Amino acid sequence: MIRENSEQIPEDSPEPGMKYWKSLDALAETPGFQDWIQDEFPQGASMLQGFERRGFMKIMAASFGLAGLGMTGCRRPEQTIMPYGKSPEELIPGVPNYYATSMPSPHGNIPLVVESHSGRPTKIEGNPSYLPFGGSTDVYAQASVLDLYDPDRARESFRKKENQEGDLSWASVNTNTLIAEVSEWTKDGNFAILADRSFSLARTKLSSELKDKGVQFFEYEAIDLARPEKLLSKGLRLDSDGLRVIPNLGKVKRALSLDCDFLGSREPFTLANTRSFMGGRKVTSPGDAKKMNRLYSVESDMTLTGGVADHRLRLDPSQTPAFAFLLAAEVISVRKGDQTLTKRLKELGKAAEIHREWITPCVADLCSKPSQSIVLAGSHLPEEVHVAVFLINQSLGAIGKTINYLPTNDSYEGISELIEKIEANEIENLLFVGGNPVFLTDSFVDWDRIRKKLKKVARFGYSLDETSEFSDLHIAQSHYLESWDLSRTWDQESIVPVQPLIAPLFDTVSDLELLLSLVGSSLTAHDFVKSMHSELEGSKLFDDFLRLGVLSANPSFHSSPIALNDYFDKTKIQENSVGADNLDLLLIPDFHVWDGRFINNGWMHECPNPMTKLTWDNAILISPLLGKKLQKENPGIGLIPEPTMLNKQNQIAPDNANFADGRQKAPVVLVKFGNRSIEGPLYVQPGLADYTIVSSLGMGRRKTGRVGEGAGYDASTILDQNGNRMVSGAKILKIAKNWTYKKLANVQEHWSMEGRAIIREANVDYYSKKEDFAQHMGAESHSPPMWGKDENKSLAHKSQKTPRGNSSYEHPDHNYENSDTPGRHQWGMAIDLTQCTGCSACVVACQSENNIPIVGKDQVMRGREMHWVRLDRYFSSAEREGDEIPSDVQVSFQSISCMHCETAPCESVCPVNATVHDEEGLNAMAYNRCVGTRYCANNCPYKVRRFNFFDWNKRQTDELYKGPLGKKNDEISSMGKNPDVTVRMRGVMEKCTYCVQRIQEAKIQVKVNAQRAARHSSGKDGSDIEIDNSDLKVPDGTILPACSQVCPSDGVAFGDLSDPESRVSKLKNDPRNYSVLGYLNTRPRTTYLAKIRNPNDKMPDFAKKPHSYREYHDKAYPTHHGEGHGEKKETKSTNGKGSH
Amino acid sequence: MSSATKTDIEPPAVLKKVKPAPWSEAPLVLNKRSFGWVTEKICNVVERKTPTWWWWCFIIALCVASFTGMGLVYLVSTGVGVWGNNNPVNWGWAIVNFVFWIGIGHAGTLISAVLCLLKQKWRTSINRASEAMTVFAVLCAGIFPLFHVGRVWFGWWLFPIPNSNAIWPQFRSPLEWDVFAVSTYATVSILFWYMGMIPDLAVIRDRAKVKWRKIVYGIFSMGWRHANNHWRNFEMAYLILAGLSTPLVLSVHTIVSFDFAVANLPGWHTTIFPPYFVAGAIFSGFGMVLTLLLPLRSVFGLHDLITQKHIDNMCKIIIATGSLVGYAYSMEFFIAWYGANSYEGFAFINRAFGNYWWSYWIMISCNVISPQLFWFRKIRENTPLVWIISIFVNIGMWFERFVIANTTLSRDFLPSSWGYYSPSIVDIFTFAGTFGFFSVLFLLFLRFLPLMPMAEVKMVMPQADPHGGKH
Amino acid sequence: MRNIFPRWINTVPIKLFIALGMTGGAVVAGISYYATPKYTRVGYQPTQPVSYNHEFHAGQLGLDCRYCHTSVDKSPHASIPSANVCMSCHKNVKADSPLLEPIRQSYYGEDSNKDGKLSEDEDLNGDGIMNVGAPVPWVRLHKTPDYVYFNHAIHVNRGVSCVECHGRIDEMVEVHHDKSLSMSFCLECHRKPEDALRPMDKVTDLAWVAKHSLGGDDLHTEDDLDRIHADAIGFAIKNKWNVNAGVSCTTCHR
Amino acid sequence: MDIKYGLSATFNSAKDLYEAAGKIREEGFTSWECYTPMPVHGLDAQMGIGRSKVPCFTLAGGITGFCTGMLIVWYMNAFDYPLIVGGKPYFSPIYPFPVFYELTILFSAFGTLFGMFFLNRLPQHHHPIFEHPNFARAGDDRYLIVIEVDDPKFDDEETKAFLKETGGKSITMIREPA
Repeated sequence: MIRENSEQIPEDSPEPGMKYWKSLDALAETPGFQDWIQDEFPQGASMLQGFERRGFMKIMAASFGLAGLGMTGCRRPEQTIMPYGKSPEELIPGVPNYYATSMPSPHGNIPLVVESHSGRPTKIEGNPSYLPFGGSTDVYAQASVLDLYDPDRARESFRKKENQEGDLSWASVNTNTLIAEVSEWTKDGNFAILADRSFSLARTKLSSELKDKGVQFFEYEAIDLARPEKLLSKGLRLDSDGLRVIPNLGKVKRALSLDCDFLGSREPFTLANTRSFMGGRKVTSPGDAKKMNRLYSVESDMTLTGGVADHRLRLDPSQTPAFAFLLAAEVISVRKGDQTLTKRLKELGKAAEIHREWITPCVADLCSKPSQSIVLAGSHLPEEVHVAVFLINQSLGAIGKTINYLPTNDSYEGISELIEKIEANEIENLLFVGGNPVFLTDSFVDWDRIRKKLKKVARFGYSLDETSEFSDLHIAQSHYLESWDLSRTWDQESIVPVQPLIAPLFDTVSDLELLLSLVGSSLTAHDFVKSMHSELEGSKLFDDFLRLGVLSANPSFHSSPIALNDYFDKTKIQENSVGADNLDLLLIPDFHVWDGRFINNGWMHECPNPMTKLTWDNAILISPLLGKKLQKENPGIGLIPEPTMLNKQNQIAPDNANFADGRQKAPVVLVKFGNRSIEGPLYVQPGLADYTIVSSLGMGRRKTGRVGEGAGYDASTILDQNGNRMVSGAKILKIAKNWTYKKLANVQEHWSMEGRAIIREANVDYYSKKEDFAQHMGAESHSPPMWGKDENKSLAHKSQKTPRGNSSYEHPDHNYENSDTPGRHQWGMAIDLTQCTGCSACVVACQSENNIPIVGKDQVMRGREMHWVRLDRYFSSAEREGDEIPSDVQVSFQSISCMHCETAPCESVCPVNATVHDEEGLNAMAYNRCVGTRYCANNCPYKVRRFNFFDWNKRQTDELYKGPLGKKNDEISSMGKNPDVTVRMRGVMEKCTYCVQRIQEAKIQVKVNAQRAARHSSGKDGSDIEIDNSDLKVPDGTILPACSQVCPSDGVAFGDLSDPESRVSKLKNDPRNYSVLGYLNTRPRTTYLAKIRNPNDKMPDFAKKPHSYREYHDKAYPTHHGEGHGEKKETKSTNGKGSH
Repeated sequence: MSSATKTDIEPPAVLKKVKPAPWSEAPLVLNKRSFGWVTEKICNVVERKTPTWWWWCFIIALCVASFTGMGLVYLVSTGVGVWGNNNPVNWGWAIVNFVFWIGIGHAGTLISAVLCLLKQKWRTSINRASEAMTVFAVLCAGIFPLFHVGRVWFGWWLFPIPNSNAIWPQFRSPLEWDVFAVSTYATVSILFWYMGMIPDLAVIRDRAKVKWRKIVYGIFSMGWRHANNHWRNFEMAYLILAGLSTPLVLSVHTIVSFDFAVANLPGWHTTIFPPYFVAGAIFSGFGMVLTLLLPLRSVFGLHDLITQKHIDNMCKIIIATGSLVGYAYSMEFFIAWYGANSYEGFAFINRAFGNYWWSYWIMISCNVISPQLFWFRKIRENTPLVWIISIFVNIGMWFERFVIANTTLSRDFLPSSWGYYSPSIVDIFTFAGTFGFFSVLFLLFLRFLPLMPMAEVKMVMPQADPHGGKH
Repeated sequence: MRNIFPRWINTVPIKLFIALGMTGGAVVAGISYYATPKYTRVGYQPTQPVSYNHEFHAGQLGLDCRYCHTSVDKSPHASIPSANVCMSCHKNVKADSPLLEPIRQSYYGEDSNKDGKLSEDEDLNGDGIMNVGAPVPWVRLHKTPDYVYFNHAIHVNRGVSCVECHGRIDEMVEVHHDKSLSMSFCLECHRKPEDALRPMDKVTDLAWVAKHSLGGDDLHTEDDLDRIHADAIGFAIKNKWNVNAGVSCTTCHR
Repeated sequence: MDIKYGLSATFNSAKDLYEAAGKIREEGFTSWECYTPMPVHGLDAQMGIGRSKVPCFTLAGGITGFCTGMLIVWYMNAFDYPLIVGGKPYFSPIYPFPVFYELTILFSAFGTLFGMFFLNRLPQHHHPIFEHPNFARAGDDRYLIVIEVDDPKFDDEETKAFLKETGGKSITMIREPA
């Protein structure tokens, strides 16, 4: 905002000499650019206007007089791009365009619609035309746009130079020359390519062509999500290369997950799973509560799936097979399956007999709805388990109903074959395409030896990393938003395009372009894709394909039943038992960086891990039991804080980590397994299996950009060439004589709700008895009605007419009715807590839409993170000792952002009118009026206001304390900013605006259209046409705030409260609807729908009430303490207020 | 009084009959000093050659004051982030210091105004110095609310000044009220202080030997000439200003307490704050008065003017206000328990036993326990001890504000947003600097201005009685 | 003792008082005039690379504003025309006026002989494509701060004329900044939109003033009637179109 | 030639001055003045002067302050640009309380001080009385009575004698150099 004025650069000033601006001016001469001016973009010059006025447009002005054109121009790719249906035909300056494309990911391409402001991609959205995802995206897709503007990406290609001292430096080279050089290698037969996994049809085609040319093609993916499908088809002795599990959870009533985080980020297809499965948990009346699905989760880690689960069993991964076998045995016997097989499986599952009382009722429940049940196994589990699970689903009759098995046929050779061939001197020249194998496989490949055996090594990658350092040449890769490709989704239901929104910012090429030139084709990537598309069955116009963004293919699923009575005969019964000195070690892809590919992405680093709430780091997760043990054995470790008086008195729960000045002080330990080991900070994670250590891959990179430097620890040593991610027999050791510590940036110090009625939960049976239980919780259930005499009026009436406050003086209506400018809408939001899995996509979506700055680890540790959406995570447990950290926990998520209270406490304390209400019920925040007293933030009971303590948008995060002397941010990062949202300067407050920019745009559009329509109909000069309010109302569902648009389970509803038909109004009239801290009479416009759990009363861990409800009850009515599960309390709270 | 009984005039016949009880009040000026002595004593401080100790103190104070200067420059150039504030605790030391300094100020006004209205003659010898203290303390206080904002250069938006944005301040905000309360308080204190000084400045002017003194004091004494007509209007004005300052001084800390009381946070949102803050302010103010005057007394040998009686009275006021504050503390807990609001209840349990328990107990021991020692005459008469306790009072009162501000903010409604605050080095230096700033001003006051109102002191001396001591 | 000061000094204080009062007043007046947009913006008139004459084109020729500023009714931004818009006329009219050289440069680029075809020697960078020249660097005139989101489309479509913010462009030989465009300026209109509203087809008719339709009336002068009529029209439009110009922060600040 | 201002007599105690003042009043002098190191209680009555007028100025100031306070709040928050703030009323006489309260006090204080200045005709840095050789003592421990020449009853000799018998010492004529 004001930033701009401070550094406004006059048009005639010389360009600031940023390398890439120069290169742009050069690029401005390129044909495509010129073409584009001629054909595509007549009023290009006027772009300047639109841009220069936004904070981030300074740079344009800085480049030559027409930077605006120069920039926007060469941002545009050579070929015409067909806009998605939503967008106007031609590009109008200041009006964003939307283009359909897709994001390559390790689990298929994610269909996207990308918002582009005059050639600059700014915001990623899901493509609703792809039904399984229904327009939702995951956190990675949201963050991927930031990588495009990553200052540390490879801006050109490089040749390695090594001087006498042996320290290497990079000499920049023109990319095409390098490609030419590499394509020379293809001539002789000893050339190999090691590529990352891709679902690209184009690449498959090209790789086969390369194979024909004698080039050997290998693929490697550290977290290989295709592994289970290979194991399964091997186990089932099928002739297809793989048998892929495609769950169809919409129909599921009973689900059991065997260490399978199918709702979390580490398994494939989670967007579809979340959408369909959470769809089965939608509740609008006690009626459907009965139909609600039920989830059993048997897991070692505390996953998001476990958070959703109605019953959760903590089980160490090494014990899972036994459990699976016993489970299979049970199911098959109940379903009257093969006796001998059952017997055999029983033997194998002996070790799991201790869980008998859990398994029996669970199986009974699964089999009660056989064809509506499903069992899923985690991708890290061994072959036998996948086969066993197949048998279970088969005998449940789930196959073809709730689960489909898709035969896949893409065989490829892996890294071990590559190594063998190199050892055997069959390969001399190697090219890495994407990925980062040298880093990930360091533990089982002796790269130094390999290097000696190789003549020439080239690397095609997005940024200089470990693999580049291993190679002589680095060829710069384009971002997927700069590339053409033709690819598939995980379920192979759809074929999707990857089309560029922007010509390569720098001297880079896409993988497709690289391979094309390697096969010696003269086609451009675009033409190649176009030609491939034309060959596809059912393909019509290429332009339509691009416009729609998906082309459905009909994959054929595996259907024939398979009998494997003898399969388990050679499976041996493993007897290994776990213990403190024999821990199981589970490796998962890191939430922040997946397998390291997002290592330089600030949004991902700063988006808190939903379970641990850690940012900028990963930790070695251990169970509370193990934690207590360690603490007891080594008092000096300081892993768990000494119980305070308040803990002992059961006033508040003990923290699960030591916090020194808000910084988590975590002891760094050595975890030894066999001859390998990892070293990292410990973190006590409630809900973890007692003897399991969970560790994540991708952090602790040795060579990264500035952002990822020093983030986390490296756990890649756990990997082996078979892609196993489980190890047994691990031990925790001290690294040095005294304990060393690492400071972790944890954004939520306290894990307990302390019995406060913040998240309100009930079980199905209680809910069906007492629909409005949520209204009988919290202090407001004892207070006089919030709406005074209007308590029973309609929502629409309340939202417009009920004056705020109740004093005798004249109050403004909500909608300013007595003013000249009455509000036409009354905006509000309803969030269904039952639907939230904690995927955190909303956090990053909001960050991307609203130009929310990254503050860096140090500032997060100081409690200054800027996220407008805060995803609160609470654990609750059965009754526990005051100072005990529970092991078996229920997890509840709640996304908190500005509630737009009708009687907002923040407003009345602002001395300068910087935050006031508008006539449509928005709590407006005028940044340019704010002086920064921070009083509003203090007085906000929800603590949703964020203060710009520094010039986050201007200074580098490590230079903040140098003030004016600190280095400025690389301007490229500001190119991705949303021009419709002010870039805030230091010293001002900010917070969620309900995406007011989207609201205003929609309102303006509606008005303009109404006016034009009316005029055309009248045909006169327009002074006589009539336009009434209804014409000017925005139709429900037109406006989607970023958080609600991204949500995979449609948990966030936004709309007009004055319209009783709007979705949000309907939800707010649901009896489950309640306001957080309602008793303060802040009248928040964002309200929550209480969470419903669906436990099975036959299960051993069944509790009549959710733990959080019990905690609330015990705190609120100490006299009935301990009746949490009792019948008596039932009656107590049913007769509502007054009785207490 | 002792001197009066000596006069040889016959008492009127009435008194013969009535036989008044023997009047044994300790005299306010000991050793039957003459007017001349008083004038000499007080003017001498200003007129004599600057003592070396003054220079030393002055230089040291100046250095300390520069901390504030540097701190603020860094703050403004870099951002509020250089302080320790974070998201749950958006107000850190800055506001604590503000309330602390404002509180200090109150004793001055109280002594000169309230005691004046209550006809407490003993106030005369201490009111000038304590008024000076008030003015300087308020100046120190003003620094913090001004500079704690994110964009100081827009500070003027808090004043109702017409502008091309056509937008105005928001008068429902306690911070806006502060703007008016504090600026009024500063202005009125200065007026009151200066007006009281005019006759004394005239005296110094009349005694001045050097040209520049004649001119400077001449200008500032406005040509005062001790005429009865002057005295008449002067006394009336003085009385009225006293009458105005009394409600003012009460309102100022009331309004400052609104900063907390008007907010809705547990531990802040209480009606007890205004009286409790005012009591606290007077408490800390008298602590500061003692801290300043006891050294002055011995340095300038003012034992005849600042007598044990004065010290006793101030100690007693400290006991009284200290106990009031203690009562407020306990009452807060009672209300929290009685109100049965779980958030409120926790806020106070957390205050005493939570993450900031230490600050709470420092506060209790300094504010509630230590003043109780003043019940014993022995302690009141032991000047060094009184001085030490007075310092404890100051420390305690600073911690009171710290406790109120931070314990509440660090753990409020939603446990998910609980946090912890600790000051940064910049916080600490900026605050330390204000003591230097205060000392600089006070030293200048000692050097160039009459540290006691001569006329008023003379008025309470027996010689002033036009009826030669007839009662 | 003697007087320290001469007798005349007794009148000094009052004189001082008056003098200070006057300077204070002067300073305030000065600031509120010289330091506010009324002064800092109005009258700004940079020299443009091409001395385009609005008075001639918009005034005498009567070109509609939207002919060049094409996106004004579709987008937040009223675009500045690119070379081909100018050339659509100036290919024939004043085809070789030296004043238009920059435009031609930008339009023809490599096609130096203007035959619309690219010959070998014309193709400077040898890409076989006819490249256009460097665009014309027009100098920006009207600019709101970047935290203000002014949307041209909504104003133009809802009957607010260009003239309200830009003045009589059709009378400016070289365009200058005519209105202050300060927040108070915007609020003025948003509080009383009826003063600015006019029929849709009159929006780009900068000269338009509401003419009264009644016959001569000795009770009123023509001007009075016009004024009354203008108000009447404004109010009529406001009510018919349901115009509701917001005055809350969110209207302009995001 | 010097200008005569008046005759001054010095007294050593408040008591003497007080009694002398009484005598001079009875004698019917009108333009005369006492100079004392501090206010002498009851002297006004003794000299026959009434109560001070300062309070009127205070009242005026107070009323102005109160109105200003109320007006700015009403104008700025309720009239010129009414905004919805926390759902509170645009205007009520309650929330501006601190504002008009403080302004009332501020303006009264100004009224008082400047009222005092005005009534005492201050600042007046030049005055004949300063020519009195021993004026400095008047601020210290001596009491002066000055009968001015422009008093109708004034006569060099008689007044001098009269002052003597009131008990005044070192009677001197104050002269101001022209």
